[in-house]
Amino acid sequence: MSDTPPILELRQITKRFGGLTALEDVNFDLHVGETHALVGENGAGKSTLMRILSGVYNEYDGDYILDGQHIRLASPRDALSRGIGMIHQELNVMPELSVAENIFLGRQPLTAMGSVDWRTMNRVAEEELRKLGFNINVRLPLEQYPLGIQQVTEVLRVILSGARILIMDEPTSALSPAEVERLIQLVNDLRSRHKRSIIYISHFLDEVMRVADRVTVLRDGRNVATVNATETSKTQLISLILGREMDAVLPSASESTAKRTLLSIKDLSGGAFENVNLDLDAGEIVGLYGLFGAGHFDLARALFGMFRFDSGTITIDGYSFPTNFTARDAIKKGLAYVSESRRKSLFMDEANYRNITLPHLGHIGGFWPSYAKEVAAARPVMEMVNVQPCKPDNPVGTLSGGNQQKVAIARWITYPPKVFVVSEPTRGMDVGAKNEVLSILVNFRNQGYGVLVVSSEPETVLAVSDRIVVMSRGKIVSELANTGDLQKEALMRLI
Amino acid sequence: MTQTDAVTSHLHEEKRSTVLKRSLRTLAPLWTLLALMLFFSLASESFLRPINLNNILVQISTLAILGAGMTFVLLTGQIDLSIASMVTLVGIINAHMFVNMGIPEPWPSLAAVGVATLLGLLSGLATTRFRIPSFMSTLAMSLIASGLATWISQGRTFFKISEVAAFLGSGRIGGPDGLRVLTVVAALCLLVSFLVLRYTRFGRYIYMTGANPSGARLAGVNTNLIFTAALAISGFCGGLAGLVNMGRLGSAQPQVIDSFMIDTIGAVVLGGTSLNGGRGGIIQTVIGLLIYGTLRNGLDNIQQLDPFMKEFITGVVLMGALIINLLFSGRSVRDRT
Amino acid sequence: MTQTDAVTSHLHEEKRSTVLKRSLRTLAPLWTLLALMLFFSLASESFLRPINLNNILVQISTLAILGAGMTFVLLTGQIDLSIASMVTLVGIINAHMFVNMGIPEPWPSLAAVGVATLLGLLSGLATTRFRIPSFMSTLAMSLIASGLATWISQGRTFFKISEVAAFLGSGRIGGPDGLRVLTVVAALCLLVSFLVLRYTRFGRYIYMTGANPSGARLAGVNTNLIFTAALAISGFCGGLAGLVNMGRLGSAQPQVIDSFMIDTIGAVVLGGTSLNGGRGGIIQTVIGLLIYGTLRNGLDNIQQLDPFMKEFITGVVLMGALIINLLFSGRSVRDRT
Amino acid sequence: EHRRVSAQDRPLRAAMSNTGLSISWCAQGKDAAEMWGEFLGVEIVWMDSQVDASIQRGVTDQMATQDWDFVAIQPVSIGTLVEPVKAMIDRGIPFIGMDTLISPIDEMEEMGVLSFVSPDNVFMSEAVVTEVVKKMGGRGKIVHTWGVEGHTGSQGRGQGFRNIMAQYPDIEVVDDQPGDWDPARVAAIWEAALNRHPDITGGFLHNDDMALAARQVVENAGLGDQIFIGGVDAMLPAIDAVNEGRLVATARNSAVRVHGHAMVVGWAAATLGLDVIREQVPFFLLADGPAVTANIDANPALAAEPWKLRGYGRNTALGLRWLEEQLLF
Ligand SMILES: Nc1ncnc2c1ncn2[C@@H]1O[C@H](COP(=O)(O)OP(=O)(O)OP(=O)(O)O)[C@@H](O)[C@H]1O
Ligand SMILES: Nc1ncnc2c1ncn2[C@@H]1O[C@H](COP(=O)(O)OP(=O)(O)OP(=O)(O)O)[C@@H](O)[C@H]1O
Ligand SMILES: [Mg+2]
Ligand SMILES: [Mg+2]
Repeated sequence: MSDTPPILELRQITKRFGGLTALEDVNFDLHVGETHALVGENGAGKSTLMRILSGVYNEYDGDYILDGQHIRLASPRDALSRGIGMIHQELNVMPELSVAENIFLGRQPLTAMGSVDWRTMNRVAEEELRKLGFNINVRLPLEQYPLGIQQVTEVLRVILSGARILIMDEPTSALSPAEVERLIQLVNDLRSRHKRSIIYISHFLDEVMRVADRVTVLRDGRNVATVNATETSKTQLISLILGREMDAVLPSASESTAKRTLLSIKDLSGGAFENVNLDLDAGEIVGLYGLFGAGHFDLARALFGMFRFDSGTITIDGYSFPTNFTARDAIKKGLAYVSESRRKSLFMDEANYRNITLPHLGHIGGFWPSYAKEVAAARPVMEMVNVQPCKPDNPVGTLSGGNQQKVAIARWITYPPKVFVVSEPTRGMDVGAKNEVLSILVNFRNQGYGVLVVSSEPETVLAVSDRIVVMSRGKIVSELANTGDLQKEALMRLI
Repeated sequence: MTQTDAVTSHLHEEKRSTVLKRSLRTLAPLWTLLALMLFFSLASESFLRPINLNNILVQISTLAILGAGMTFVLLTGQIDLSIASMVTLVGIINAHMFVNMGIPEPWPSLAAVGVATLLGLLSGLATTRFRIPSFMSTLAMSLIASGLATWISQGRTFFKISEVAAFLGSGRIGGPDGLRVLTVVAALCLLVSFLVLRYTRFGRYIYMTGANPSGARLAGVNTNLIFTAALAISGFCGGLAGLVNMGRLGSAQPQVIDSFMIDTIGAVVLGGTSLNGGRGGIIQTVIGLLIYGTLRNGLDNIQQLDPFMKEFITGVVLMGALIINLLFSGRSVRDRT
Repeated sequence: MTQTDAVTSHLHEEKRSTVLKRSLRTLAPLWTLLALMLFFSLASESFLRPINLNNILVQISTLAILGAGMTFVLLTGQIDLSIASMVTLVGIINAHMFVNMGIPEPWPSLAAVGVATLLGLLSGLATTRFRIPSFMSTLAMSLIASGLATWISQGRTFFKISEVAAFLGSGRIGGPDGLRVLTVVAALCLLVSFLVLRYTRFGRYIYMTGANPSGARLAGVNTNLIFTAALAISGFCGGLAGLVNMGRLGSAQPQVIDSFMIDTIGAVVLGGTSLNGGRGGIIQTVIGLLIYGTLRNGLDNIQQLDPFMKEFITGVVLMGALIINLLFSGRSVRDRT
Repeated sequence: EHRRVSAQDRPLRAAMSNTGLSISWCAQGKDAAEMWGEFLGVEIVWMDSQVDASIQRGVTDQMATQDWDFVAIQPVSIGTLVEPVKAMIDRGIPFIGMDTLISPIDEMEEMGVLSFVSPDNVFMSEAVVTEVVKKMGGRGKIVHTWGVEGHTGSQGRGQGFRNIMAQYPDIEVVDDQPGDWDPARVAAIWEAALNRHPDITGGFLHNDDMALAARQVVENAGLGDQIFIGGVDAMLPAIDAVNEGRLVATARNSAVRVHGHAMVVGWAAATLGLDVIREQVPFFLLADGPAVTANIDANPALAAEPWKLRGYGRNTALGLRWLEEQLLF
């Protein structure tokens, strides 16, 4: 980019986890006032490289050069003190503490007397959030807010920390388009006006093209290429990332035969939603779209007995649930649900196969589940969704983010459900994997199941849905057939 | 743009009402306290006398000092099982130095509190350096401390106590009807803890570390230091409580009063501080202590009570108080994940 | 076919290496145990005698039964503070029915164990229905149970115990030098718990619920049922331990032996079961119990020891054992998150 | 007989245990036993029970698997040690019970316990309560704080208290509950009692530690001159408190005598033969102790005939204190 020496350089970085080589001889550099994007498939090693950069991992081979000096960071604290801040892919927020405090974690403003200045903290937090379009009470614990706010909080925290090098690992994965837009403006602003150097990781290539000066592509833990953003295109990036052309075609819809309603929601009301009526037919994918706070995620939970509702009925294939049904009842009636939060739903320290067999353990293992039976059930579904590496014995926590998401889906296909409710099924997935997962959903439909895709990502909803239902402020505001010419902008305007 | 505004204002509305609901919920123990006080003032005519309310304060003072330290520890998600032994050890060290070795105050008191702080620090180091769960390291430390007390005292109770301890435990400020010094010490202890936890960075680090230790580390907090500091603070409070306790009872016993440990943790948790860290605080501890003190004292004030039934009734009333907590904290949350 | 073979052999290999590594790490307490045994066999010539090793087993039998139940509870991430009181209550109920009411066995024993299970179940319901932390609900339950024991017994010790209790606690299988029944009961208890936790669906639910309750709920596990079941199982074990204990002591005491609670939790945690749930198991508990028993018994076998120093030394050796644990489990430098 | 004693060519080995060395009374007993051990050439292996019935059972099981010339134990709790004690007796080890019953007293004798050395709890408490009641003038309100419910010593002291109360209908017992030997618990009980009945004039507590804690509460409440308190044990600090007028009376529960007598009997059985001693020494040995008060039976009219006065008109407490310091009383 320029002739000045880079502010930061990584040379020949190799990082192994036991037998697995996550990074091999990777080079990376960053200049002052530059946004350098890092892209690659799930498991390519992006987060691992950034964790080395931010002092989380300090056992690796290779050179780390900051400001022209060879260093080895001792800890994240060390990195922070040198002006390197990182937004982690798996959010690192403190749910019990207030939003404002989460924004100022570790560096709370002090008054002249040296005490924590809550007023300034609350004021600044409120202002900064408002600039990004969030008008919320920052004194409440963060846990009361949806994932999107939690992510914004973390982004703001790192930005406000004054770090000169900002590492953003998928900062927009839980945001809806309007917020993404503002965040991109903010990032560009930071770079051009405040001369911050930014490393930006994302699977949304449009986004990458808009913020990045340069793009480095990793594949299987190796450098593939570093290109200038102006000199490349989305399609070129995709082929660099995948190492092949993407077969962008999703399986086509099979002719739906006799119409049969699988899921029927009648006048459902409860805290976050009101008077929701929705039918889902066999062999149909319905997209439930809304921004955060629309109540669509809570509605999905309610279908699974995980969110208390006050009135209305939920009927699955002719069976109406009693008001206080549990997730177990829902599963028995053929419902599957993938939560939008991986951290809540997966057992990070447990083996993949245990994560996968849990919902249907009774069917898979009977009263005495055995290792052999469980792995025999888990391995095919892991292969079906293409978990990489496909090792049933490894803990889920060692998988890359996207692959964790695949495990979260895989656990429901050991014993196929009638109705599949998925919240943000493709969060954090690479372009290839997104298609794989969406194909899985389409295949479900083609086999005659009903699929409800709940998302704040218009692309996801548009890509697979036969019908799109838009929710806003807890109510269904419109419902339309997805004829193929529906545009992202049109959808967003409906809210 | 308009769309986001609409959404967020909606959120705003909803959230404002939850502020009220939330303070109702977090302060639910306060209602429990009021319910208990109402119950006991109806059940015993002597309960509400000012002198008895003062008694309650005196009775919970030692626990309050211990509870201040324990709040720090629980907020970081650790636990300290050694406080009861610290109380014992401090009394013995102080009395041994003062009586047997003839060292004048303030050295015996300083040394005693110093040793307690040091042992707390050592538990902390064992927990952080050697990654021993604090449950185990403080359990071992509790054996060490009470073992030291037995050894130093050779099993003897000291009935002569130093003027410092006597002042702290039995003195009054402002004449024979004045405020009890130990109540003042306890109040100060709680106040300082409150200020530290609320208004210093250190205090906020305590919360952060408890809420999400790895997150706190990623945010640059030296969590090992925080864990160690919390246990050292608890040790210090154990030391202070030891001095106060010996002054109140007028003697230094080598025997550990086991109930201090469980009562302290119980009172702090009762107030609403979580054993998992990050949630709670000194205000909750104060309420927990008051509930606890009211419960104990109230039953002592009901004269007709068959002493053989008293413990059973204490348990039932405690369980009732915990359930009242729920009733005041409102119906279960909607989100069940 | 070849393909499948390749896959399975690959699997096998992969599994074997991790099993080895894992067992080295998780079984670090085993090395601690060996180190302690070596130490005591050098320090005391009476320690290694078979009769003494048998003593150790007898001494930890009651704890082992309690520990089996406690393992379930800790694995779900809860805690049970009521077991010591259960032990007391069960003895009193059994003796009261047998002696005062003249009801023949097995009814007194069944009723006693039934009551303990029921109270455990109630703690569980209080925890799940009313969202009272198990620390508090079982604390209240412990007061209720020991209060009931005091009330029923009116403070009196029963010296006559039923034949069932006597058999369980003092009987021998196969002549006067045969195996002690209580050791067999303890071993069976541990074995059944091991099988349940390791090989049944219920056991898996216990682990998963402890590892991530919301994850378990999202996978359809009825976590409330699991929490309640764990506490009921602990109550049941408390009941069984109560029978065994009264048989061993030859009397039913109305007084609670407080050390049961902390020793049980201590032994289970010492073995490596986490207080946060999801990690550990019966094998760890067995090792923890053996370490605990060795420590107590070994020091009793060193006769030169100044008895005033014994508790102190116990604490120091325990701390040492915890540190040895670390050395054998290999220092993990890994990530600092 | 004397020949056999002098022929004792090796020191005897005895095992002893009492409730717990963190209790002053027990620590004093250990000192006394060791003093006698030096006189008699007995090496004592002391097993601490840490005030825990389960731990004590463990160490007693331990003892039962080893050989001893004699064993003396004060149980933490009645009924917890029967089996290992029986085992030791069956193996011919002379066994002496101290202070607290091993099992009901008839059973103990049947079991073959050589001797049971104990103070008379009923007597001690009657003596103290009588002194307290005298000070109260035979009327008023009194607080009775026990040890723990299951403790036989405490039950005896409670009985003594009730025996005296039966003689004084004008005295009202306004609080009657266990203090668990725990000074902190006693403080709470007394604070509540004083609140309900500011006109209390007497108190009886089952040991000195509790009595002194109650005294502290009373003094903190400024009622030192109004309330008369008695304890049991007559440990040194309590005798001092009696002399200072803080306690009315305490009764000597002589740890020295209990442990010393046990040593002598055990030594004799080990050197002279168990059967010989069983014939000579009765099963029950009272280790008596008087009430210790600072009352001086002064009567100028009898100055010439001091033998008519209690304690020759002298302060008996001072001498008892000295004797206790020398482990003689
Ligand atoms: N702690 C760990 N232990 C073992 N393997 C790990 C660990 N962390 C990461 N890996 C492995 O290293 C590889 C790189 O993972 P990384 O998280 O860097 O991928 P990523 O590029 O960030 O993917 P994603 O886009 O899905 O976030 C993956 O194969 C992953 O399974
Ligand atoms: N989801 C669950 N959550 C908690 N405990 C469960 C669950 N499923 C089963 N159990 C426990 O396991 C025991 C055996 O379950 P049971 O065989 O009745 O299940 P099932 O009805 O056959 O389930 P499935 O239909 O899934 O096979 C139950 O008594 C219960 O204790
Ligand atoms: Mg990643
Ligand atoms: Mg079934």
